[in-house]
Amino acid sequence: MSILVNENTKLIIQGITGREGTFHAEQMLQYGTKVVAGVSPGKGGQTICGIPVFDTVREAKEATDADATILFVPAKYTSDGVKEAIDAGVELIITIAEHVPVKDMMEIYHLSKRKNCKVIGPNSFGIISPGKSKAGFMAHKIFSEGSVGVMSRSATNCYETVSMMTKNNIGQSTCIGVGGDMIPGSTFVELLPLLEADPQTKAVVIIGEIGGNEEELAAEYIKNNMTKPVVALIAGKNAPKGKSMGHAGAIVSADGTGSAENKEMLLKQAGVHIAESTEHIVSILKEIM
Amino acid sequence: MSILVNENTKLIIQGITGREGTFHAEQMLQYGTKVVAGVSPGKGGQTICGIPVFDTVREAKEATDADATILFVPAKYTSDGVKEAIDAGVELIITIAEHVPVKDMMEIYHLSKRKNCKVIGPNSFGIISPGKSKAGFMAHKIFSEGSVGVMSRSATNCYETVSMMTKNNIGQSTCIGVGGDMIPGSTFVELLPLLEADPQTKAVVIIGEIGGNEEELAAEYIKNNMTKPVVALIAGKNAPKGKSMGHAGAIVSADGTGSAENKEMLLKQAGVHIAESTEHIVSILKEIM
Amino acid sequence: MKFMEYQARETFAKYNIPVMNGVVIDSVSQVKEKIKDLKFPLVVKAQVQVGGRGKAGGIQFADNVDDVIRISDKLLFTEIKGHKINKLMIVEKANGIKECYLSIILDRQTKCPMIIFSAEGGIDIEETAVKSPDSIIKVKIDPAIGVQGYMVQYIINKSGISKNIAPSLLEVIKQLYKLFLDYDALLMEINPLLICEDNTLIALDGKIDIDDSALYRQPIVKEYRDELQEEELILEARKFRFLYIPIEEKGNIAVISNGSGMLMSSIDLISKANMTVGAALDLGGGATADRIKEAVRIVLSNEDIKYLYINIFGGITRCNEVAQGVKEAMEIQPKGKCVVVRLEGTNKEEGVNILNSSNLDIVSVDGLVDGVKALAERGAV
Amino acid sequence: MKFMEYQARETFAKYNIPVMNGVVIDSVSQVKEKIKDLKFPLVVKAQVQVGGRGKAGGIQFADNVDDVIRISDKLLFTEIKGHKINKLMIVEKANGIKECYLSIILDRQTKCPMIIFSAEGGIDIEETAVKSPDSIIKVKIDPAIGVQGYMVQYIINKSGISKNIAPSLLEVIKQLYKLFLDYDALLMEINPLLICEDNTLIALDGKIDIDDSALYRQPIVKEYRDELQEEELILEARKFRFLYIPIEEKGNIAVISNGSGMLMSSIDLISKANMTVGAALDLGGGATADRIKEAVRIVLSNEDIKYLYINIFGGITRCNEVAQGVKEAMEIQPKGKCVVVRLEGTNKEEGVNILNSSNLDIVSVDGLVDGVKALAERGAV
Repeated sequence: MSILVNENTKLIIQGITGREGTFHAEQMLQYGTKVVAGVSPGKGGQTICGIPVFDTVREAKEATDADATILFVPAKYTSDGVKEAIDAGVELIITIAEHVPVKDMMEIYHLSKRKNCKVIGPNSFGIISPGKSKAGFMAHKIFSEGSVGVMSRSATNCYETVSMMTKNNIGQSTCIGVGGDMIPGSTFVELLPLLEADPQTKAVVIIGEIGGNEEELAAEYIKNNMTKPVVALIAGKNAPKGKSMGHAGAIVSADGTGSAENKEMLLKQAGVHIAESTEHIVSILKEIM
Repeated sequence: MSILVNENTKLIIQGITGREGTFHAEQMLQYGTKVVAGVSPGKGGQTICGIPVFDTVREAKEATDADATILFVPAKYTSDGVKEAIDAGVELIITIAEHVPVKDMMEIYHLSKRKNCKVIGPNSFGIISPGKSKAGFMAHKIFSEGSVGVMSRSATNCYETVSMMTKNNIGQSTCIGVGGDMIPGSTFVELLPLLEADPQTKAVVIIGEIGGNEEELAAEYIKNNMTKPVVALIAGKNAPKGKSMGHAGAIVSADGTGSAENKEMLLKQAGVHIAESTEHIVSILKEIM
Repeated sequence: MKFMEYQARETFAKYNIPVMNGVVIDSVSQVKEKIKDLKFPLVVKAQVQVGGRGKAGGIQFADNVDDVIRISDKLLFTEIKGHKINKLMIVEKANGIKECYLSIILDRQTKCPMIIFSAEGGIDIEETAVKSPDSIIKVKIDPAIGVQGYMVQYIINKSGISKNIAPSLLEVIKQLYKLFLDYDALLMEINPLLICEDNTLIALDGKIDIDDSALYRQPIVKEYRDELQEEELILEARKFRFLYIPIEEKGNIAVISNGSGMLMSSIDLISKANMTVGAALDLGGGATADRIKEAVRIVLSNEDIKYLYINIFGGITRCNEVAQGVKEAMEIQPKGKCVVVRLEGTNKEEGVNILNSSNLDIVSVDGLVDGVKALAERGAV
Repeated sequence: MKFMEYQARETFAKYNIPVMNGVVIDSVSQVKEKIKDLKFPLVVKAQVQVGGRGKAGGIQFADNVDDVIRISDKLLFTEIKGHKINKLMIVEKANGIKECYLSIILDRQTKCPMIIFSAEGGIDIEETAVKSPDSIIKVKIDPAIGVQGYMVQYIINKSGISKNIAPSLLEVIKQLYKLFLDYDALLMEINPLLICEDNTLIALDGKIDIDDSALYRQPIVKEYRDELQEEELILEARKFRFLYIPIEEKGNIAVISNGSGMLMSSIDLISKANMTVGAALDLGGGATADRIKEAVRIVLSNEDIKYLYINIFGGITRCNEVAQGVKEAMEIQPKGKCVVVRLEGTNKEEGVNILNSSNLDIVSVDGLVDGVKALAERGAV
């Protein structure tokens, strides 16, 4: 099974004619992803790696009946591109750019909820369901198919964790980069129900960070609804208060909102296994699985 | 039963301290409506006809747990007042003012759909469930309790019809003024499911007009979903094209969109009884009930 | 409220939508001074709000100052289809390679603004919508999304016009949308929209229609309204917050009612009985004696109107007040006009008595349909 | 990016939010000329971005020109808590009856802007939020609703401040919200907001924080940023699109990584092992030899840093490139600095060989935790 993307997912790549877009189109095709269309305004009619290119998402969707799109476009065009995809009725939109203005994401967040589509990112490495499909720029070699669902606000911490999991023969059902920004299109609590319902997934790893209240909301959901075991890591315990650590979202307010202590406490109360480091995640998984 | 308002509906009156607000507060109380609160900015703490007045809808709702509100405020303050009610979480909002700018209604329409509340009006006489409750300024004497649900874009045509119905011993379950504007908060098609589901309602009267596509959408819904008989009148057959007849919404485009002919044709195809005049509505009802 | 062409041009220019250089004159004596900075050839355009202006000679070309004076002299203060020409707009003649159609309307189906584009400009869009709907491209603007580049890309692909105009078309649509919102518009139309050789765009003519309900917050539009040539009776009625609507030119029946719905029902019934309504007046709220009196006066000051049907249905209207108003209005009317009155409401009997006791040509009827019959009996056609 | 006080004042004034008359000086010689139109008494305020400025003598009152000159001379170019005073703002002293707190923040929970108000002004709002949360009133602004009168009515009722300021408070909040949106702000704070006897309001001090990701479309804010006194290493790092973050003053370990998450994990592990991180640098994407070399140079130019932990984990990063960059950077470094490198990615072995073959103080480790151990072994604290 897996969630969000699988071997049947028909993917559009927005910005396919750019350097990154073309490179990762090839990577994704090689991994087995069904990339059905590319979009690049003014470049419709071309083909890239055998993928037909359209001028607009609407035309790409009409021609291919795609159900997901990934944007390889710079931050300043991300808002346009995501709105275009929402407007065209694409159900799953993955946006990877760093430094998307938070006002743009505020607009997109509310728009996507109203239109019932799922936005993943920005500042996300994408989504991979190992062995089936990937929509993202992650180095897929470190992933392996299995039964642990992984969600992470950080790409590097996720890679570190997954790489160790794979070395220890613990595979993944689906790994999702929710992104490190202040307003992510989708948060842990919106993805947990999918992982809970996915028969392939037997356990869940949450790699959280300081800042925001995504882990707090996840804790509440887990307490009331999750039957599968959950392991969580909160990065940034020793980050200085009030300073952004690179991830715009990883910032603790001066009043303590978003602190690692609070997040860990609530997760622990919800029965979640708290990991002290990425290595610790793997040792916990070994124990409980 | 009846729909939207009944003997248990707890109503707020926004603009209760105005001349119209106060007058109709008294009228509604006399009719038996549970008017639980009034709202008038800066005048909180007063009482009008025994009704406590609050400064904001939020406070009124918190204090009384009201589930509906009616606005007796001028057109230029309608947008503010409706948004306030939506923001305060009131589920049913009735707005009667004429000449509300269509841009304001465009905003309100989309906002209300997103927040899952129902806006009736503007340019509406309100809602009455005869014998139970009224939220509006209609002269309630001409109404009588019974089993016909009535929806009308025009107040005067509705009065004319209802008055004849009452004289002929045909009572009403609920009468709703959807209003004569270009963008009404709720249209026929959104109210039909409620009437279809209401056990008290045995037949439905739709008093439509030229302009827009509310009757067309109603026809489609009726065709596929309604089991109860429906009678419809389309006013404005002989109105000049491209000219507003007073109701901002009652205007046929130069390309013929919104014409009475098209509306009547589609309604007829949906099995609706087409009335030629308000009198004819009553004679049809006499036959079919 | 619909703008005159020169008002639309001025409005577009304010929002940086390119228009041709030009001036507006309302007297031939202004021509020389006003056009001195304009480059020939020029186009002289009669400012009237009526279709088919070109065919009627309302648009003419001029190669020199004498031409302009001659044309202006010929056009000014004459009429096109009954519309008096009080102003002329004189603009430089444009050079372009293609004319398109562009508008933003309020779409009642989606409750959103909608871009409408056609690669065929200068057309009657409503006619085209019926004849060849495929040539018209529609793009909904979700207010939460606004105008975005991909919409223009879509328009270009579907219409087959040159990709090179994408940047300028996006700019024009963005500005037109801004105008649409800022001005509380129902319609912002550029037709024709000229594509020039350098891929720039020029708005050659435009229609703007503003939501009347929003005029209170549109002071500029209110000023524009004062420049329009509206029928005197419409203006007179507006002073009392009445809505006066001319219906058919030959009709000799007028209808007064206290609601738009009832007005339409009355007209429908009269038409069904093969009589013709010439005008209608909506009283709005508050059917008091004074207001009724003014309404009757205004409607009957139209000499074509011989019959008046007053149909007042209001649960709380006091019928004696209404009757009194009708009576007083008719007392000062010249002979030859007949009034049929249908009253429903409080003190109905008293009201009917007032009407019946007058020795004027006033007929009191009971019910909407009876009133229509009475009109026919009295000889209305 | 956080504004200086004088920048916030200027910004408020642009949006018609009332502020006190005043000027900004950066030299005592400017005082006489600049303050000539101001009315005494005046307030001289040191422009530094640090809390507790008042207690440290950074805000002083002046009754005449001599006072101003004396105070300016005393303050200019001195330091408050390590922050150099390069500018002074001199404003007229305000007279009011009450100080309040007002801000609009981006609320991460509701994903909406939120109005925060307290009848107690001049406070540290975060401290108040912990101590007496009830005194803080929060009103969410749904972007589709905007700022409406009823929100202000609610604030007035809940806070108990005078109803008479409702119109001016609504105006200030509307303008502050406009500023919030126009400037891509994360925070727009007026504190204190002074209520005057005539029910007008004055912004006495303000904090503005702008979303760094939106600076590309905020040219004015970018100009403001150039006026800030930022640490030299932050500025130097920014040139290469690195993010340099000072962590703890006494720390002698620095961390370099190619992602914020890994950076935080590294700091957490080092701290857990009772060592102290002084600075961190996020490389962002593209860990090439050249970029690594610059990053190492920048971090080690901080004299307090004796140990550097480089932790690069990237599936497609070429480790030999990274190793080469580290080696080249260390070759030109003075002695006494130790670098621990953890590499993961393509050509890992080659990279490790490059590191091991150098005779510099470079330790190659395998895995995140091993690196932390190596730091401890090398004597980092």
